Formats: sequence, structure tokens, C-alpha cells
Amino acid sequence: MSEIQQLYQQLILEHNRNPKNFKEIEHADCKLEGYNPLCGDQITIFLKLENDVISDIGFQGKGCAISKASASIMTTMLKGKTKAEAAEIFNKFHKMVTDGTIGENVGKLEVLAGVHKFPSRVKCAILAWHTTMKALDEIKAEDGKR
Amino acid sequence: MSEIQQLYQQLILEHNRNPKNFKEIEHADCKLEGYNPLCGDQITIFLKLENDVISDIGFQGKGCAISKASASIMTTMLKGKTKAEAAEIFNKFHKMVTDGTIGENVGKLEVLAGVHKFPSRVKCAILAWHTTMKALDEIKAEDGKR
Amino acid sequence: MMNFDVEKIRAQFPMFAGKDKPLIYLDNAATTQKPQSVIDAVTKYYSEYSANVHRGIYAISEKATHEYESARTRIAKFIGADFEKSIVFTRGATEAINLVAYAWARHNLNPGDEILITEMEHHSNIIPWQLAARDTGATLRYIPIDETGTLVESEKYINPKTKLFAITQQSNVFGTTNPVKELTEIAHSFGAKVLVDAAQAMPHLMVDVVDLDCDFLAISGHKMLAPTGVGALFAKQEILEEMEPFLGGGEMIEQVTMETATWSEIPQKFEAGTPNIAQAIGFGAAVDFINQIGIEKIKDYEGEMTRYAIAKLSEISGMQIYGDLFCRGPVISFNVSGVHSHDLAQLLDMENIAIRAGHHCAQPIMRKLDVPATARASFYLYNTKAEVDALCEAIEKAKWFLATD
Amino acid sequence: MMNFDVEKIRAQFPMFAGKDKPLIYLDNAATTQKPQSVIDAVTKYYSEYSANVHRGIYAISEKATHEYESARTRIAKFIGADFEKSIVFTRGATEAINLVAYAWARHNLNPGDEILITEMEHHSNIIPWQLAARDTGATLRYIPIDETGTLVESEKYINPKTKLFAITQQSNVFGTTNPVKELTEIAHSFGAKVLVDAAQAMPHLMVDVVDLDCDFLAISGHKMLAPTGVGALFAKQEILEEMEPFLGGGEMIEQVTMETATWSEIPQKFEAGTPNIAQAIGFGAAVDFINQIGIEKIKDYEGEMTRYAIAKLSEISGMQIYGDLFCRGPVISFNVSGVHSHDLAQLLDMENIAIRAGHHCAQPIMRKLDVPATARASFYLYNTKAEVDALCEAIEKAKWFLATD
Ligand SMILES: Cc1ncc(COP(=O)(O)O)c(C=O)c1O
Ligand SMILES: Cc1ncc(COP(=O)(O)O)c(C=O)c1O
Ligand code: FES
Ligand code: FES
Repeated sequence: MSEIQQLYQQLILEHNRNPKNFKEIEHADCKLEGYNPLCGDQITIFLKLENDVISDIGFQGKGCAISKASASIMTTMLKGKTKAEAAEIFNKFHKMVTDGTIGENVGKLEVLAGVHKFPSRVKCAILAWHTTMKALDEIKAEDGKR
Repeated sequence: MSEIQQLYQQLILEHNRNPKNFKEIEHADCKLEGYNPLCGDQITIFLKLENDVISDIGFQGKGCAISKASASIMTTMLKGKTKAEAAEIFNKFHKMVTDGTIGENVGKLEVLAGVHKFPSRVKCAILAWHTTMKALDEIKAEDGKR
Repeated sequence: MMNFDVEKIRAQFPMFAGKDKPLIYLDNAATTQKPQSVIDAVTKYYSEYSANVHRGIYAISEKATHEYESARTRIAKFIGADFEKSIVFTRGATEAINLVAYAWARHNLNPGDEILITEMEHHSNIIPWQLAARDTGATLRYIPIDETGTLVESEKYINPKTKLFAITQQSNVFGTTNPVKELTEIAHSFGAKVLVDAAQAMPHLMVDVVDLDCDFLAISGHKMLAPTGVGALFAKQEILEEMEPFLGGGEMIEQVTMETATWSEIPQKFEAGTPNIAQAIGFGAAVDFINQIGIEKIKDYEGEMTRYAIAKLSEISGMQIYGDLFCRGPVISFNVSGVHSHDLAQLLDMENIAIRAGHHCAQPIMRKLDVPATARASFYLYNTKAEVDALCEAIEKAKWFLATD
Repeated sequence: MMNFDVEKIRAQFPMFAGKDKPLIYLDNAATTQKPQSVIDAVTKYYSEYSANVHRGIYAISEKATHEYESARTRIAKFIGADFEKSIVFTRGATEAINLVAYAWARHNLNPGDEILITEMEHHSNIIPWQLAARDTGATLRYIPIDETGTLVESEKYINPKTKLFAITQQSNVFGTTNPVKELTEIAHSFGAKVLVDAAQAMPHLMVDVVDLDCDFLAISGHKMLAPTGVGALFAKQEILEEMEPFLGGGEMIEQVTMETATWSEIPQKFEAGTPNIAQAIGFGAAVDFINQIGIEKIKDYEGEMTRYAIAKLSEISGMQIYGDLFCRGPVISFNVSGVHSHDLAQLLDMENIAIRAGHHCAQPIMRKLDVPATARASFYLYNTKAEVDALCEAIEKAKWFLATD
């Protein structure tokens, strides 16, 4: 596989065309916008939590194939996970797209490993994740206030 | 003659060692300082006029061989000249040191013609002259006021 | 074509010459490739007369000074300036504009005054004025544009409060060429000073500061074949002379006491520190290169290629080209439906084609167009119609790639 | 000598290599010669991956970005900085100092505050503070020097009002190396920020910003083998992050609305517009060159040559050398009685020797020494004792020439 094929794997192209959980969630516990200053793309993440478990998650916005596929795959992986589990997956993912290390149990995420060869696209892959992690933090902070 | 010999002609070296009219003039009609920002050298011109004629002229200060010789030769040439004559000589001199044209009746000034080959030294040769011309202007201006 | 021999021109660019499958470089609005003569001028300076300028009393320093000043003179002549000391060397157009913002605007603007710019400016002609407005209390206003990238009712926005009017001569997104001469005349009639951002225009068309009558002109050398790290500011002599200094340091002073200093004559007053000597000399060589071909011929050649490109690109289904289709410089921004511009750029790169994707440092335009980004292909004198064909093919291929199951 | 093979080094400089009677270049404090590897790094960029940085999604732009950023990392490492984003590329040390004067000083100083500098500063470390003092109402004060070019009672001048202390690490006239580490500690104890002007020090000795603990460090690339038109500012991360921007434009912004903008992360926040890409890459190659030899070895070699030069020059009757004779960097300012320094420089040029004459952009020092100008010979790693001998002979010849009837 050429580098470009590694970047745009079949599964990524599919998620780009038919993204999962590409939806607005009404009465979300948290709704957060993420912005990629390199390209100007914007994404909105919607989250619902039940006792620390992500019960629903959706996204909306415009972005490149990489960012859309990454967001789509992310939503399928995080649904049903606890915050701690989500953070752990994110760490593995972050490592993979920045230095190419494919950790244990990354599952479908592996299709995004090719990104690490394209420094200018790493932000695309991470955009949805960063926004989600920030959203989870915000919910935590609000919980603290209660 | 090499370029450098043209620059530092025998006569220039002599004027440098034993400058003419290297003196302060008491009760001068005008005393003016000139400054060469390229090197930091300073020269002071003293002028006495009698009915539009330069009756005495002297200079003091520190400077390179070119500036000292030029000032020295200048004083010998301007003494006894009217302001208009002085201005005319200056114009010829200015042309000579900037583009090398040796005009009519430049006389001893010709030894300074080599300067035009050394752009960074043109200001040296002109320093005393500029200051003198400015001093003559100032006297004129004051005359006007009277 | 009009005795414009593009192969001969390409042969002078080491990025293309003698290469098997040379890159199709279509990002000229960002920075251009450099001809061998420019690279050689730089190398020659480093190998034969590498020295500082203006203060050395030795042969190579005098030679360096001569070449540096001669570059200044040639650039002045290129824009029709009658006084070479009106040219100040900078790192690029951005520094040139900021120089005016610091040394002129901050000393001449007051609360109630207006700085007028347009919605099609590059960030380099927006941010300096936002900051200057913040610091002086002046108000920043914009002439709006419509979706074709044309200014709307410009005259309505110029008024007696306008103290500075800063406008790009050619848009780096739409390629629009603005009527800067006419607008300058109107602005002057209200007593405003006019800054023209010629970063995009000067590589492609004849810029004449006497004809335009602008007060300031910002120039980007590296966008017209010169080395990176060089540009210039032109300003009218009397304005430059009255202006406060910008950077303080060596070269720009005459006399320094502990408390204060007096300034050198222009342009040294604005060139503090050791200048970008090799780069300025290279800029001179770039101007020579352009002059040898002739800027009018370059303009005609590029015009024909641009028309060709627009016609070919328009045949692609889902293609949206921004700006006026007929009257424009050689820069084309577009989007293809279903294909994000960054994916497009990435896929074209694999076909050896370099285009740009993004907001092109013109976020207000993107907001106007209501898109996050566009793709942009920009041409220069070494590009060819064959390259345009390759571009169109590659776009089709990318579309297909992203659409196929 | 200490396995320092100067002939091997000289062979790498096209200004000397293979030349019959190569120039004796003793104006290194103004700018240095460039090794082939630096020239090649520049040429290679122009010929193989000439493109803009940071925003191009195509291979040569990614390569250019990588090389540009890698130069930044190597320069950071060279000065012991643990964070490469603390390095901002500039045109030279002058722009680096002015950046601090505009982006930090003008936003942090108030009337009553003191800016402290020394009497031995280069104009580039005087004028920016005179202008900043004028604009903020702060007071500019000087630590005096004595005739040997040594600071006098520095501690007395640092006090709780001192908000900024800006000092050269090595004098470009006397060669004095100042105890910047100790003075920084004192200044910090009073809460002042410290800027070290390393333009002259960094080419010749190991500069470690962690050890010095300075807040800002101004660097001149072209005085340490790099191309013209490049230098750098180091600043502590937290200060850079808090600092207001300097130049506004492309690259340095994150989001722009019509009214305002948010800034990029450091260091891009301070690198508006297309940067001096080729020059920064060349700076990286220059640092590699120095590292291959070893800065400590360079220091030792230059130290021995400087001692030798002082001994030889002292034998010339009428010779006056300024500054401390024993403890200094490789720069020697002097005057010969009866010979004006400009005449000397001119006559030495005829002997193929390049020295500098003038005030060396340090007029306050000239006033202290009560001379309008001095001659100055400054060495670098490619100079030799034989060249020192030639210098001394040529001085004798000039004396004789100007004195003979
Ligand atoms: C219209 C316009 N103005 C200004 C600039 C900035 O020019 P530079 O990169 O030379 O600072 C650019 C290019 O980026 C531009 O397109
Ligand atoms: C001590 C000192 N500081 C600053 C500068 C200015 O450096 P640059 O020419 O890189 O702006 C110089 C050199 O001229 C210098 O000697
Ligand atoms: S290009 Fe914008 S997120 Fe990928
Ligand atoms: S060097 Fe100063 S006047 Fe000649």
C-alpha cells in the first residue's frame, strides 16, 4: 500500500461518505465546538452521559475526509464507555497518529495509523477527539460544582 | 599611478601633516561645526568677511587625511574670494569628487579628483566645504535680518 | 505564442530543469520558484564579496554596498519611482505594511479617525490595522465585497474622516484587480493617505507608483522570483522623511547621545541592523529576469492560461469557481462538491501537483463565501496549459477516488 | 594546535578556498564569511524543495516546513533551551531586540519604571530602549564603564524600579565579556526581566540560556556563519506566551473576525508573513558546522590568536589598544597615533586586508574614550597568526606612508 492509500483506507472513505452518528442530540449534557485553525474547519460534539457512561454521542460540522471518518469511528467506539475508558482510548489513538505506534486493542482505529506520516493532517484526525475530551472535562467540572 | 596613490597624492599627505590655516579665529563672523556621521569626525570652520569678501578663514577639528587636506587646500583657495566665487569653486569641486570631472581652473584642487573612485570617502573631502557653504549662508541670512 | 517561449523559461528554473517528472507547481501566490540567475546572484555574493554594507572601507564591502544599492535602484525603476531612496527593504509585504502601521499610523491617527480597508484583504493587510486602531483609538472600517469578489460601492465608504485607505491591488483569493488608481484619487480628495498592497499584483502586471499616485506600496520579493526573506516598502519621499523610525539600531542613526538620537537619511533610517543583503541583491536579479521577458508579455501569457484554466475547470461537474470568471489575475479559488479542499490537495500531491487549500489568510472572505476553505491554483510565467490539463485530470481522479465504494 | 586544523576549515569557505591571494578578512564582528555547507543548504532549498512553510499540503512544502522547524530545534539545542518553540526567527539581533521593545516593553513599562542598559551597548541595544522609554514614560539608565571597557559598580544601578535590564554579553568594541549570569541573578532578585544581547558572544563561546537564566536572548545568525537576513530571539516560554504580538499578518493568527483576532501558538505568533525560510535553514547548517568543530575549541583557538595579536600589535609604536588586554573576546579596537583609522583601513585594503574603522555603532563608547573613531580587527575561526603578522606589517607600512615627506 502506498502512503496515500494508507491514509485514505477503504474504511475511511466509507465513513467519510456515510458517517455514523452524524446527528444533533437534543438535550445533550454537553455540546461543544472544536475548531481547526489550520484549515478553518469546525465540528460540534454532542454528549449524553448516564452515571459516568457515555450513553449517546453525535457530531456535526464540516471537515475533510480524515476528520469526518475519525469523528465517525470515534463515536462508534466511545458509545457505552466510561470516561476513564474513553480517555485511555484517546491516549492510544493520540500516540498512534503522532508517532505511528499501534497499541493493543486499538481495533478499528488502526485504519487511521497512516495519518502519522502526514504531519499536516494529524490535527484533522484529532479534532473530534480533542473536542470530546474537552467536553467530558467540562461535564466533570460541572459535576464538581453540583 | 594606482588608485590608492591617486587618492593619497603627495600634496594631500603634505597638507595632512602640515595643514594650512589650522587655527581658531577670534571674533569670527561665523563659527560653524560640521559632522560626518559615517565616521564621527567633526570639523569647525571660522570665517571673517569684509564686504562680501572672505578676509580670513580657518578650521579646527579631527579628521582623516583626506578631510584635513581638503579643508587645508580649501582655506588657501577661498581666502580673498567673494561669496559668489566661493560657491562657484565649490560646485566645480563637488562635481569633481563625485563624478571625476575636472573642470576649468580647479587648480590645486585637482589632487582631490582621485576621491571619486572611493564612494565612502567623498564625504570626507566634502565635509569642510559643506560646512563653509552653510556658514556663508548663515551670514547671508543674518545680513538679511539686519 | 507571442514569442513567449515557456520551455526556454522553464529551463532556467532548477526546480523544473532536467527533471524527469517535474513538479507541477501551482502555489505561486504563496511564493514562487527561483531562476538560476537569482540563486547565482546569492551564491556569488557569498563566494566573492561577502561583506557587510555601508560602513566597510574595503573593496568587497564597497562592492556589496554597490550591488545592494543597485538592486534598490532597479526595483525603484521597475515600479516607476523617480527616487530610489523611496524604497526600503523589508522581509516581505507583511513587514512593509507593519512598518507603516507602526511608524506612520501610530503617530498620525487619533480617536475619531478612520482606517478604511476592504473585505478582500489578506490578513497582513487587516491585523496591522486592527492593532493600530486599538492603539490609537481610530476606527477600522471595511468596504464590502459581493460574492464575485468585487468591491461594492467603494466611494460610499471614503469620507473626510478617512485618514488611511489600505487596499490590495489584486486579491490572493479571487484574483480580482481593484481600480486602485481611481480609488486613490477619491481617497486623496478627502485628504487620506493610500497604501496599496501589491504583493499579488506586482509579479503579474505593471505597477507604476507615479501613475497610481499611492503614498505607500507594499511589495513581496519572494512572490516574484526573489529569494525568501525579502520584500520592500515604497513610500513617497516626503512622507518617508517625516515618518518616525520603526526599528532602532545600527545603520539607522546619525548621532547618538545617552538620552536621544538623530536619524540617518532615508532609506537607511528604516533599515536598522544588518540588512538582508544577499536577498536584496537576489531581488535585483529577479527584477532583471522579469524585465528581460517583459512584464506585459508575462501578463498576456498568464491571462491566456488563466482563461484556458477557467474554461477547463468549469467542465468538471460539481465545480464551483469563486470570483469574476473573466476579469482576473492568474489565481483561481474553487471547491468541488463532495471533495474537501484539503483532501483534494493531498490527493493532487500524489499526482505531483502542488496546489493550496485553506483560508488563504483571508478569513473574512471565507466567511463571506460561507465556506471554511477553498482550493487554490495560482500560476506564474513558467506554468503551461499542459499543466492545467494535468490539474483537471487529477481533480477528476480525486473525485472518483473519494466517491467510489 | 589542539587538533584544530585551520587549513581544513579555510578550505570549506569559498571566499578563501582555491584563491591565490585570499583576502585577509578581519571584520568578523560585522558579519562572517559563509562555509560551503551553508551556501549549499540555501541552494538546495531553492533547487529541490522551494516552497512556503506550514500551510502547504504537498510534499515540498512539508519538507520545507520540516527543515525550517528542524533548524529552529538545532538552534534551541545550541543554546541549551529545553523548548524549541522559544526560538523566534528574525532578520538579525536588531529585530530581536526591537521585537521585545515593541511586544513586551511597550505593554509592561510605566512611568517611574527604569530600563537599565550599559554604556558599552551597540546602538541596537540603545535606540530601541530610548524609543520605548519615550513611548512609555519609563526612564533609561546606564551602567557606566571605565576606560578598559569594564562595567563600574553595576550592582549600584539595579534597584526595585528596574523593570528591564538589557546588556550585551560581549562588547563589539572592547571584546569585554560581561558577567551576565551574576548580573541576571541580581536583576531577578529585584524582579526585573533580563535581555542578553548575544550577537557578539554566541559566535565565540558557549551560551546556555538555562545557565544564564536570562529572559530574552538576541541572536545574530549572519555573525556566526549563517546567511545574511537571519537571526533569532530566544525568550522564556511563559513570557512569549503572555506577550502581545509584534507584526500582524498571515501565519500569526488563529481566527480573524472583522474587529479582532486571536493569535497562533508560539512561536508562529511572532512570525507574521512568509518567513526567511532559506536563511533559517542556512542558520541550521551554520550551527551544524560549528558543532562539528566544537564551540569550546573555537574559543580556545581564537583566544590564543587574540593574545598573539595583542602582543604583536603592542610592539607597534604609537599603538593604543582599547579595553582590557588579557581577558576578552576576539575583537581588538585600536588607534595608531598620527594615523586616522579611516586612512588606515583604506591603506590596509590595498594590502588585501579588511578591517573596520569608525564608531562601530557604539557612539557612547567613543565619547567615553574621547575619540571620534577606532580601527577594529575582529577574528573568527578561519583566521590565522600569519594573517595577524600581515596586519601588523601593513600597519607599519601605512604609518610610514602617511608620515614620509
Ligand atoms: C495580498 C497579499 N498581501 C500580503 C501578503 C504577505 O506577503 P509576505 O509573505 O511577503 O509578507 C500576501 C502573501 O501571503 C498576499 O497575498
Ligand atoms: C553587540 C551587538 N548587538 C547587536 C548587533 C546587531 O546585530 P544585527 O546586525 O544582526 O541586527 C551587533 C552587530 O552589529 C552587535 O555587535
Ligand atoms: S482539513 Fe480541516 S479538519 Fe482536515
Ligand atoms: S573619515 Fe572622517 S572625515 Fe574622513
